Amino acid sequence: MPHMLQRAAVVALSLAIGGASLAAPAAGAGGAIKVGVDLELSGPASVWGTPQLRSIQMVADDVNQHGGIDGKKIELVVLDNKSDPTQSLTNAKQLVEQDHVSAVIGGGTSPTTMPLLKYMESAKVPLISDGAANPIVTPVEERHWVFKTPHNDSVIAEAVARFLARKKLQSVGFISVNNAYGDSGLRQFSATAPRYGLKIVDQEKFEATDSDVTAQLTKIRDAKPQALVVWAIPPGTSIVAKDAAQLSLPQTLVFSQGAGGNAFTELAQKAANGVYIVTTKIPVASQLPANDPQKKLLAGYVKEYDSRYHEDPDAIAAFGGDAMRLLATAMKNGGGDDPSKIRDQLEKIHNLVSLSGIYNVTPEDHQGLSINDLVIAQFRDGKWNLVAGK
Amino acid sequence: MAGKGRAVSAALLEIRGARKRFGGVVAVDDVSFDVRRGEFVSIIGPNGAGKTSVFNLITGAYAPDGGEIRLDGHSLVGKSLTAIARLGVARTFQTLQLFGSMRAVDNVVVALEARGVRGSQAYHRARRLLEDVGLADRAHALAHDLSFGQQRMLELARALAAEPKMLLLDEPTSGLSRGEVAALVEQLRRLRASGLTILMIEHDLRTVMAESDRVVVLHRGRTLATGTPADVRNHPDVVAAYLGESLERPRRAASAGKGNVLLAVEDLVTDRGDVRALDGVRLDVREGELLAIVGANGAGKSTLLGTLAGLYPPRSGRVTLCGEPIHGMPAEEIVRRGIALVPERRHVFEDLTVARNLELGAYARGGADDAELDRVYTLFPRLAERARLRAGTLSGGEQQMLAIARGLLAKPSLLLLDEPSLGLAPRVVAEIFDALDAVRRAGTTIVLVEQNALAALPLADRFAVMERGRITAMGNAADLSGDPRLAAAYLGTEVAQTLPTS
Amino acid sequence: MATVRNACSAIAVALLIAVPFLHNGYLTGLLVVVAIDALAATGLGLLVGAAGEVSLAQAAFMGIGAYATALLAGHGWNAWLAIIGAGAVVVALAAVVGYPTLRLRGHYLTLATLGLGIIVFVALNEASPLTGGPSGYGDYPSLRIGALRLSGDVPFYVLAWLCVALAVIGGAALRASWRGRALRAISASEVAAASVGVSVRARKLEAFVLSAVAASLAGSIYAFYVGFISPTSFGFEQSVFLLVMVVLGGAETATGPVFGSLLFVIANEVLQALGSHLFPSTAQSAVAALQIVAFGIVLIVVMRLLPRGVAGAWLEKVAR
Amino acid sequence: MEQFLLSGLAIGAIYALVAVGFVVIHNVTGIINFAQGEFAMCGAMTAAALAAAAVPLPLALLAGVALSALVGLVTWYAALRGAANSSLVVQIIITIGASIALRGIALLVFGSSPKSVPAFSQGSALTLGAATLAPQQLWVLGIVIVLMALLWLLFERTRLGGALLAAAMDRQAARLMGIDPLAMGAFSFVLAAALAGIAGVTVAPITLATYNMGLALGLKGFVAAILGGISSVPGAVIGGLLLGIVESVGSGLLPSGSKDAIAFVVLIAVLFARPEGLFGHRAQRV
Repeated sequence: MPHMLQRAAVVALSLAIGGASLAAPAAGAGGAIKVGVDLELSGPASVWGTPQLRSIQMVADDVNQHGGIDGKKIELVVLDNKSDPTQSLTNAKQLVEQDHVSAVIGGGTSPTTMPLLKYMESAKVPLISDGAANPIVTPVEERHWVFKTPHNDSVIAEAVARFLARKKLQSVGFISVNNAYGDSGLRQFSATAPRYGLKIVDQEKFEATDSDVTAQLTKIRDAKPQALVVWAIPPGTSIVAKDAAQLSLPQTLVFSQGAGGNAFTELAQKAANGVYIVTTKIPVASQLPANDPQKKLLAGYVKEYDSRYHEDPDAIAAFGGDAMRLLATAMKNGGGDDPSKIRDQLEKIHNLVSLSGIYNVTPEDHQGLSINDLVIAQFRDGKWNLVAGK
Repeated sequence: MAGKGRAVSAALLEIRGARKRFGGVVAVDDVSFDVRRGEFVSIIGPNGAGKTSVFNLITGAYAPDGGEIRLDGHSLVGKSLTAIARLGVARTFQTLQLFGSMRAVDNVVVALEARGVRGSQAYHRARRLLEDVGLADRAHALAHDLSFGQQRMLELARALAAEPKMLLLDEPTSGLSRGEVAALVEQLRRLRASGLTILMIEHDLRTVMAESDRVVVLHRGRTLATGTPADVRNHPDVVAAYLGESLERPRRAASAGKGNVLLAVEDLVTDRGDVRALDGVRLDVREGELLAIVGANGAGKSTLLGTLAGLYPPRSGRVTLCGEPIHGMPAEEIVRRGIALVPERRHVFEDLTVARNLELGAYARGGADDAELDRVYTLFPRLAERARLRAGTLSGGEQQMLAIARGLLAKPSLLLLDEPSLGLAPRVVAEIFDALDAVRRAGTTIVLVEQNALAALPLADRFAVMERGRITAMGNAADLSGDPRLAAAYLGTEVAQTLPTS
Repeated sequence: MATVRNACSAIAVALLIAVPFLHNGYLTGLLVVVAIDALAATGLGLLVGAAGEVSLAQAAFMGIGAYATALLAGHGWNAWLAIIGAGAVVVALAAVVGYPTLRLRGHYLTLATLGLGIIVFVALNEASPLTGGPSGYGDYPSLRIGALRLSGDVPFYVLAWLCVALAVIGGAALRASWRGRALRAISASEVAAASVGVSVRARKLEAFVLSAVAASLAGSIYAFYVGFISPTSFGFEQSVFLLVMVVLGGAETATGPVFGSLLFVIANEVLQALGSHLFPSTAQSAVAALQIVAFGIVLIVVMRLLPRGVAGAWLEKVAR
Repeated sequence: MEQFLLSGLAIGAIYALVAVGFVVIHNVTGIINFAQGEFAMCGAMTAAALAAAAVPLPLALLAGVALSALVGLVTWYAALRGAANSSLVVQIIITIGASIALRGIALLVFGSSPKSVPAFSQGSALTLGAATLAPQQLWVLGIVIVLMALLWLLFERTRLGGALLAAAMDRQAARLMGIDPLAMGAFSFVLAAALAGIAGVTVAPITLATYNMGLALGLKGFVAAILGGISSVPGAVIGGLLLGIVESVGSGLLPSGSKDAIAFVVLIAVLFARPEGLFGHRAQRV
């Protein structure tokens, strides 16, 4: 009887330690610099996590092919957080305390990032998140070690509002996916709209798993808005576009960049004709004016992404690459593999031309993009077309 | 008037016109009787008479549709099981309801603790109760590891732990060995001496007649008679209810012993749960004969048929059909070998039409052609009229006819029938048995398990008596039918031994 | 039996006390997560094992516990009082909800608890002014003993496993008490139990409330340990996983669910570690998928081989 | 209002298909199969992948449904056939394991990005009074009606259907007729999986197919099935339609975020009023 228990104990322990020792290989071959990646490779948010990982991989390979960091190669340690906040925290700990990584990229969304914040502060390892919500980097004095690559939702909201105001559309309907992304969008947009004289006449939500939103859209239609703002992620965005077309809602539909590329355009097809999206330049890379500083970089990126993964990269995926690029730059600029040096260098990044825009990180702003990095595109003839002017 | 008044005042339990129906089925239809303080009353009656339903009405498991039930003058109607239990009614169950995964002693302790007896005191008393029923040494065994007999005693102990005013026993002796029955009877006598009021449902009429102060006879949900054992035994209706009316039918020359062996059963042993239901059955069935198997409830008749049909895997023994071993084969295979069972309580597919039930009868051989269907329809004209109705809407008799017809459509070489007359009116029984006669004449071999012996035996070539899992006697039906000792076989006093054996 | 349970819980606790001295924040943290799940699962185990009821609302009670604690603490309550307050809230809620719900049987009860879980989940999302909605809520102080602020893994490791130990011992005691016997009687045969005078609904309600309290406590610890809570952590899937842990470990003993959670989380994590270090980073998307497949298969195999769960299996061994 | 009713009907029809699968499997085997939604997912993903590979749509759809049926059969043999005597909750956990594994396989094979299935037909939305229905929604309704008719034929007119019903109604009597319960179990899984697969491929053009779409579908199907009394096919259908309509109307008249809660509030209210489900009559087997 007792030896039974001992066996149980031993099994449990060896399992635990087994997991641990596995997770602690000899510090990177050839003294490589280890970068931890904690992303949504499964679960609802894997729509974003998987392409982000691809983008990270591409940039890392690019850096390594061009001599790496002072000869040292970047080695990625990737963990799947299953779109679960708790798993995300466990992953961060494994990356920091098992693999002794020099920095962590992740999570790919706000809910998987928020639980990491306090921990990263105490672990004193820099974190670059692909989550959009403002609180990830504000208040900055409590986010000493945390950075993020996507625009704050407040900035996107600003751009949307500005665009609507310019088109002289005052009454607006708002529909968002009922998760952290949609929620953050809703907060920021309702805060911004009044400043541009916009009136939100109706505001609806739908579940990420919903297969039909006609009920919500019918309510919005009855509120007779001139424009509809959609803050959601695939596949929801496409469903909204289709149902909106079916219910013949106001033609001015504006999507946040979460709408995504392929999935959206694939399904929406005709239904999406004429809708607008506020996004970084990725989807319209080919149409950028020759003098655009990002044009060359983006052209190359889109081309390679296509050849590697046989689909077009969308705006969301690029934030992963940006995170990797920011890190590589900070490392090159003297950060090396020392977490605190990397952190200090991150705060000094200036005019870094990257995928989602031009990053200017400062001690006051751990995000680094500006509203000028956003463009408005309209969907016509099966692709996004740059709308001239801001 | 005055007499009635006295009876009421002395009565611990009064039931007046209790009624309960389930959908179309009337389980209890106007039952009335009293049980006086300290009295030992037995409820008897053929299967389906509504005996257990009456218990469920008393204990609150069912809410009566009508009538009044009083304990000590307080109405029990609408009270919960728990409440009624706390008013002092305790019961045992026909199909055991023990807390199987708990130790024997804990089964009893639960009952004590429910009344606020706690801790070591509860265990002390529980052990005492287990001693009383002779389970002292099994106190720490898990309930489901006990033998069937022990489990029955454990249920009794658990019921007694509630220190009831009134104890309800549902077939306490069924499945018990002779020795166990004797021990139980001893126990009951002691309880009775201690002044406990007891109401018992029991098939073993020997016990009933010997132990009861009064007997209540139920038949088709009604009180048929109440009185002393003696009154009841000689009550013509009671005899009729048990044996059924003898049906006028020309005695046919017994073809017993002729024909060669179709089915041979050797030392068949089958366990049902913890009960040894068949304990070494030897039997053979000859081609073209009708063998009637009679015997009290719990004797193992249905288990025998079930085992032959492959529903219950035998523990040991051999069964051969036309010389080929079939024991251990699953039912779905055996029906293809040519044995069809018409199960007790019909088991027709109630949500399907009569016609589809019949089609399914021929499922094993890939369906029936119209000629075959016509044949059963001519055998049971009522089915033809109702072919498009849901089987569930048929009367009991019609359902029985359907079940038999369904069995016949399997084109069996051997047809097994389990209690075809169960709870049916004599006229219907006659109709069914005429049909069986025709079937048998047409050359199908039949084994018939039947309570209604007077109806069955004129039909039978041979009979077998089953007791406690064994065949205790076999003989030619001719020597037996109309024999007064048969009545004795059902209403008490040993008979099997005195019968001529083949 | 009781001695087996206690011995086994003792060893389990000892084993888990040992680990932080590996000085490994990751493992310690992992075991804090195990402890939190184990706590909720232990409660559910009481319901499943003793009362024979399957509930899919356990994560919801965890969520209510977590949010109530965080909100009370966030509005100036002493953190420890907040934990107690949350417990009180959950008791009240479980009692009110349980009373009508426990009338249902089998699948219908399961469905009702499932619905309850989803209603709570939606409520947490919709009450955003209060709960921060889907974006979650992190604006509350951390747990402190006097001036000492509890942060990092080890203090929570100790706190969480203490609670688990208490829950297990309490659970074992309850199972061994007259209440426990009554519950097992009910799950064996409700009719028989009632007809010997056991008050069925009262006992069931007790079990339901107690299991909810365990979940609430787990939620409270989670809230302070992670320092940020969002509804996604307390959804339908979490309830299902808790149920899996209970059955995996075996619901018959008070310690079963603890082993279940240990097995569940560790297996998950080992697969994770294996995948990420045996395969190149380029293959990680595929590896993540493989992990899921492997996990599902492990689940099926264990359940097929040990239908009584891990603890149940060695109880059988012990019995022989 | 009409709009809410119509949209609800279209979605409810899908729930109904999944729910019928639950009922068929439960009646024949007594198992509550939480992998039901995953069956639908397999069909949808396969169809989507094939359609993307320029396989003619009808062919892709058929292949999807066929694969679902196959997956159902494999699940039965690999995971559940031998577990007939396990306790209810263990069986449930086994089906959960199966659903997790299936989800993983789908993620491995198809990846995480949503896939689209072309609508079965083009053409503009149909307008009924204040309400409009997309062509695909009409397809959904049409297909469900046809399937219900086919199911009716199967159960009422065919020998196999009769055997299935018999096994569901009275296992023992069925065996006496020569019907093998295990074979019927296998058939029930195939049938249920095929129905789920049809639900999957039919809804995919509206919703896109993702590897984790099964969870939500299965959940709704389960709810609908129990709402309908878990043992009645018509009950499951009505349960599904009801659930769809309640959801749709709920999100139409009340804050749409609380849609799912509304559905369950109604549902629990129903359970309290009718503890045996809307159409439950036969006692469930446990």
